[in-house]
Amino acid sequence: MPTLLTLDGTTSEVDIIGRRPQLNLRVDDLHCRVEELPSGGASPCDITINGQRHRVWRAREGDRIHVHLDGRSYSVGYQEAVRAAAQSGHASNEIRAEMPGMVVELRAALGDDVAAGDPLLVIESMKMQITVTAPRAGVIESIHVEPNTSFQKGTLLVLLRAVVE
Amino acid sequence: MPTLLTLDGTTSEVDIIGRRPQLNLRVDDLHCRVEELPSGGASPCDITINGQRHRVWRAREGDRIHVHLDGRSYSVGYQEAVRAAAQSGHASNEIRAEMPGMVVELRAALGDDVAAGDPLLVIESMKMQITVTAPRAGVIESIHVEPNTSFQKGTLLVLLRAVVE
Amino acid sequence: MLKNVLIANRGEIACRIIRTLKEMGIASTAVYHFADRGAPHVAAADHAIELTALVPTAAYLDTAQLLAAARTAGADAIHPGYGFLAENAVFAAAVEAAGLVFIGPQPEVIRLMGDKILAREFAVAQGLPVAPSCQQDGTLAEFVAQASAIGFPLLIKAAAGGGGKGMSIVRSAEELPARASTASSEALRYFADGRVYAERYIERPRHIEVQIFGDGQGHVVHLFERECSVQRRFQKIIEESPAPNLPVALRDRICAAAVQLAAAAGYRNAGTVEFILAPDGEFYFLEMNTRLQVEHPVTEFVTGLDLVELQLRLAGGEACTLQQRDIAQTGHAFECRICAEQPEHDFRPATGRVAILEPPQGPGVRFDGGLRVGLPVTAAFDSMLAKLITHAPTRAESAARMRAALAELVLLGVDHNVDYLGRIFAHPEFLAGRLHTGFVVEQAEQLVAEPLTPAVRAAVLLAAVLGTDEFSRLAYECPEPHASIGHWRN
Amino acid sequence: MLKNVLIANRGEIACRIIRTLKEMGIASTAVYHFADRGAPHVAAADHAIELTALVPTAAYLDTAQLLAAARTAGADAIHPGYGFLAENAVFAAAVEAAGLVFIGPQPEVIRLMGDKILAREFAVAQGLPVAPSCQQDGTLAEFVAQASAIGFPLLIKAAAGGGGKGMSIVRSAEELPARASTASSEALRYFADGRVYAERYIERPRHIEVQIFGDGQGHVVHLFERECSVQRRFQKIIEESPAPNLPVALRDRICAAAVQLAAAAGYRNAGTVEFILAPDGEFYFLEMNTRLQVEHPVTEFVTGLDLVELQLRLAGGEACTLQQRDIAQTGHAFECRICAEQPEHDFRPATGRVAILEPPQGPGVRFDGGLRVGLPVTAAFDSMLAKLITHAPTRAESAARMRAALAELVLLGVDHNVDYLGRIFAHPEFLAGRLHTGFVVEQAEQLVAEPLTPAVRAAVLLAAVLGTDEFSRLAYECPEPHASIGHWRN
Repeated sequence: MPTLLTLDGTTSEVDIIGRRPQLNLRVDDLHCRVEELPSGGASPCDITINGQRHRVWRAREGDRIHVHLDGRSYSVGYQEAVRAAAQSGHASNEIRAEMPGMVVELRAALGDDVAAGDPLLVIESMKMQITVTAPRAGVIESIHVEPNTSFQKGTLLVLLRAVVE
Repeated sequence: MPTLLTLDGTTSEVDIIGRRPQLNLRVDDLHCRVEELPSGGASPCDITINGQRHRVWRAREGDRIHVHLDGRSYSVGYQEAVRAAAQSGHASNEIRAEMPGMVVELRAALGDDVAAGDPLLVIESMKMQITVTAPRAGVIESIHVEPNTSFQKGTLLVLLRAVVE
Repeated sequence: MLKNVLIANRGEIACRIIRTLKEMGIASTAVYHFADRGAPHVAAADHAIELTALVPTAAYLDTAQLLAAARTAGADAIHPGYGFLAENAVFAAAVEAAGLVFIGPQPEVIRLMGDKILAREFAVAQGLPVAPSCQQDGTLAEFVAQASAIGFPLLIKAAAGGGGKGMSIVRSAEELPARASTASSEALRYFADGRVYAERYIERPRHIEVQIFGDGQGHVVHLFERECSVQRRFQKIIEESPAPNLPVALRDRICAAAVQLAAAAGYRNAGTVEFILAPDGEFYFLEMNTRLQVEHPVTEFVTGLDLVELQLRLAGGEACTLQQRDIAQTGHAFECRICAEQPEHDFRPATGRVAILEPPQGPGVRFDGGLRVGLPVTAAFDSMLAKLITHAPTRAESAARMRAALAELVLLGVDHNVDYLGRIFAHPEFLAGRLHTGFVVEQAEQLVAEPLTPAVRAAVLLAAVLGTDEFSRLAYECPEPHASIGHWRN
Repeated sequence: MLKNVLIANRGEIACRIIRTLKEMGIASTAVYHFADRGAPHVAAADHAIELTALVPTAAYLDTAQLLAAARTAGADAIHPGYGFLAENAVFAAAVEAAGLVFIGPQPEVIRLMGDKILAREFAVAQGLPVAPSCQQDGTLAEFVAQASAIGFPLLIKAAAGGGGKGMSIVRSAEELPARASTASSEALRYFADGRVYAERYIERPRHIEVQIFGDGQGHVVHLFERECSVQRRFQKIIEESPAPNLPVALRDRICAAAVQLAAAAGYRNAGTVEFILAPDGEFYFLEMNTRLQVEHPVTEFVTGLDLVELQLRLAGGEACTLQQRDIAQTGHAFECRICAEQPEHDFRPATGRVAILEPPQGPGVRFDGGLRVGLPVTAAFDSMLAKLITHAPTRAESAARMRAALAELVLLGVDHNVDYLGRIFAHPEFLAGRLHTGFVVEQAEQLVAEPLTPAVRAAVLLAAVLGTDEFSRLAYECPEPHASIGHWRN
């Protein structure tokens, strides 16, 4: 069974094709011959893929793997994260707070038709104002916060109802 | 039973006197009230002893604990090391190589009477010449290396015989 | 000479100040909220005193507790850093009333420069150019009428504010009433002062500021200019000195204006006079920041001076012997602000925990951070994590050095803008020094990351998945003879 | 412009060179022995090629393998760093014969300066002052007679040597024959050339050297002097620029002599002319090092130039546009060599494994290392691990900065000289700039660590033991209610 990973919003499959004489993996349609130079266990390490050497640091934090490769940083979602995302895809009626903050202003009202990207409310977090937008089209089913009140990470802010097509 | 630690060639005892309301320890004759500020597990951490705060990094390597405290570095020998040292105290007739190298010159001959600190041989290691000296008074019982030959760490270089008093 | 300085701040600037205190042999006292108990500034200081507050930032704003901590530690001076109480005249006065040295300007100078309207009037009185403007002194409706008379586009902002809060650009008379009303309510919320202020908006303006230092007796020198035009959400992210493509004669006029203003105010300690430079070469006084600036390291690199040392010497009672002729501007310095944010999502702040940190090193590279592995990055504080500063003989070499240093910096565990900054340093307009404060917005499309090639995407995914125990077990602990795969795992 | 440079070296200097290559957009190729496979220079380079040899150092000395690696990587130039093959004329010639650029001087100039006797004759011909001396050109007995005629004290050394190998001071005629014999046999062993050489030994001499840069066409500039008098076992451990208490007129004469010598040799690329300065102000040519010097960062700090960049530009075919009038010496820089050794045991080399590494940061601080956590420090290579460099407006401020930076540097896992260096930077004679090459030996007693107070000793022991699982279990996992001790362990 391939392992699922997400990067930049897209999910890829990684599968093991063979282990000898070299590790052979498949990333979606790309065949990869992999050599990993021992690094004494810790980051950084050297990974050679199809003859191309890469210098890699990595740190796992729950279902995210932070990777620094060849001078750039990436954040990769791992299996469990993919499953969670798949589930929350069904439940994306719920717009929840990604971090603690305060409500500055509501930009949508009960019953409003909204398109994906439409502003729903403005929050303030870490001294910055952020506009929370609709993840997809729908109708505002309920609003669970008021201006000038604070909320915790994960708080339900707005509930959408899918538009019947 | 107190724990034994060596630093700068001297051994000290550390013992637990009490654990509440604060950790109380004894280092030789010195009574120490200890508070350790949580640091998320890793170095550095803050340790307050009798009201004096110290910033500490530490790394253990076998029976040595490397400590960086208030801007200086120390190397502390731990329990097992102390025991080993006590044993080798009996066996200090054997002068062994502390690191790999090459013999440059012998400075003592079979049967020589030597005092503590007398040169026994000159070795070269890491591009530097080092004079190996007698750890205590004795008579050269045997010499196990020759000039211009190399040796590994731990090789027996010279065997001393205790002077009969 | 001061004996013990309490730093009423946290993060990178607290660490920065402690460094110079150590060099000068002055004891340092840190303060911290419980949420910061594992932070580097606490460990770096000689003494550390916990302040209690429900909200972490409130601890660093609590004058009574700060003064009590200074007494407990036996501090003889307080350095406010930047932000928090650094430009609070009431705090500065309270510090002095408690018999301590406030490391900054006189309270009345802070008060003067802290009020945009008073400061502007003061600048006009000193002959400094200011942009046409008007301030609200009656009803909002009267303000709207006056502002319309200046002409459009207009910049509207809070009279008492700073840092881009409540600021907006109005391009026509129609939208003015609504925007003025919004600005006023934001001003009231942020600064407890609803008065607003409008001025002619300069298109494609550059932000040029001058670092000055005064002895409080009227002797003021400048340490040359900084260009801070690269901003996102009205906050600087890249600063440099010298300003590129700025004629020397114009540079000298701007610096002279800054010195003129500061000398007239009898300015004491380090300060910054900010100007807007229009494409036609006209410049206008914007405001004066009465404190050490985030971007002070670029000035330190090009002048070779330690600004915190200058601050501490003056505060310790030494005469300021620094003469203008002794100060030279050598080479070119850049600063990047490393922030916990997602540039691809409108610079939304990010949170996390520092998992790996490898600061860049080498000639002409400086990294000012307040980070350590394991440190949580929360929404409780500002999103700026560290600053990366480079210096080299020419702007092109300094930019190349910054690009290499950004690539060398490894910071994992929280999303940040390091790659984004790297893209700015590869942008031809940036490299040509054609800057204005709208640069980031104007060039937004050019600054988006190129889509990953399939090979790079595969490399990233494989690097990630091979770092997990689960997958590496699948990959390496296979039923084949152990010897044949042993070398994979060392 | 070069496209790909192979670095025939390892450790900090390989990392240093790679950094500038990255800034200039030139590809880098590292070489390594298996023992170095996890070393930072391997990871930092764009390409890395393993060289095979039984003894690790031999890999970096293997001309055939290095040239083959350059071919494999498609390198168009080789940078030798310092040490290894950097001053090997045969290697330089082989590189050029292979159609590659050797980043250094012409092979014949390396050969000339590599022979102490020829170099001295060349210097005399250019009018440079040299110390009275004689060289062995007949039997050892004839040499002893000639050397005695110079008068004592005498310095005896290998004609072909460098780095203090086979060097000794002879104070009387009686001890001369035996010491000459020892020196000759050491010379034979180290340099395969038993000829020895004697010169008048200058009491309390200072080691002053001049950084020069030439274009190979006779155009030579100097980048001012460095003082390298603080040495242990004839090896520099602290370098600085400018040299303290050196009159400007004398400094200018020394720099002019260096330029004169290098120009006469048609010197190409970076080089260093070393002088002995006697207490009476007379100076004597010592030798010329035809390569980048370990201590080049102090010159980079005071001049603001990147020496590796200058080397690479010239090697890439750019004209050297650097003029003497463009080069200024600003502020004061120090360098400390961080070595794996035990200063309290006659600087005996130490081995171990890097367990914790926290380089110092902040304004005016540079750390050039080739270290990472987990890296073994073995007897296979030189004991120098890294270099710490500071810069500030004055010598006193730069010394204070170095003292603070040495205290901030955390390096655990191998014994080193960081604390010892810190004691030198607290020594009144050192701070007064009264230096000579015997400083470390003369002040040995003052440079021993103070005995620990019982409180500090206890703190170190407790810090150590509380860091062990065994003891912390004893201390914290006691039968008392968990809640009462919970806060100890977070």
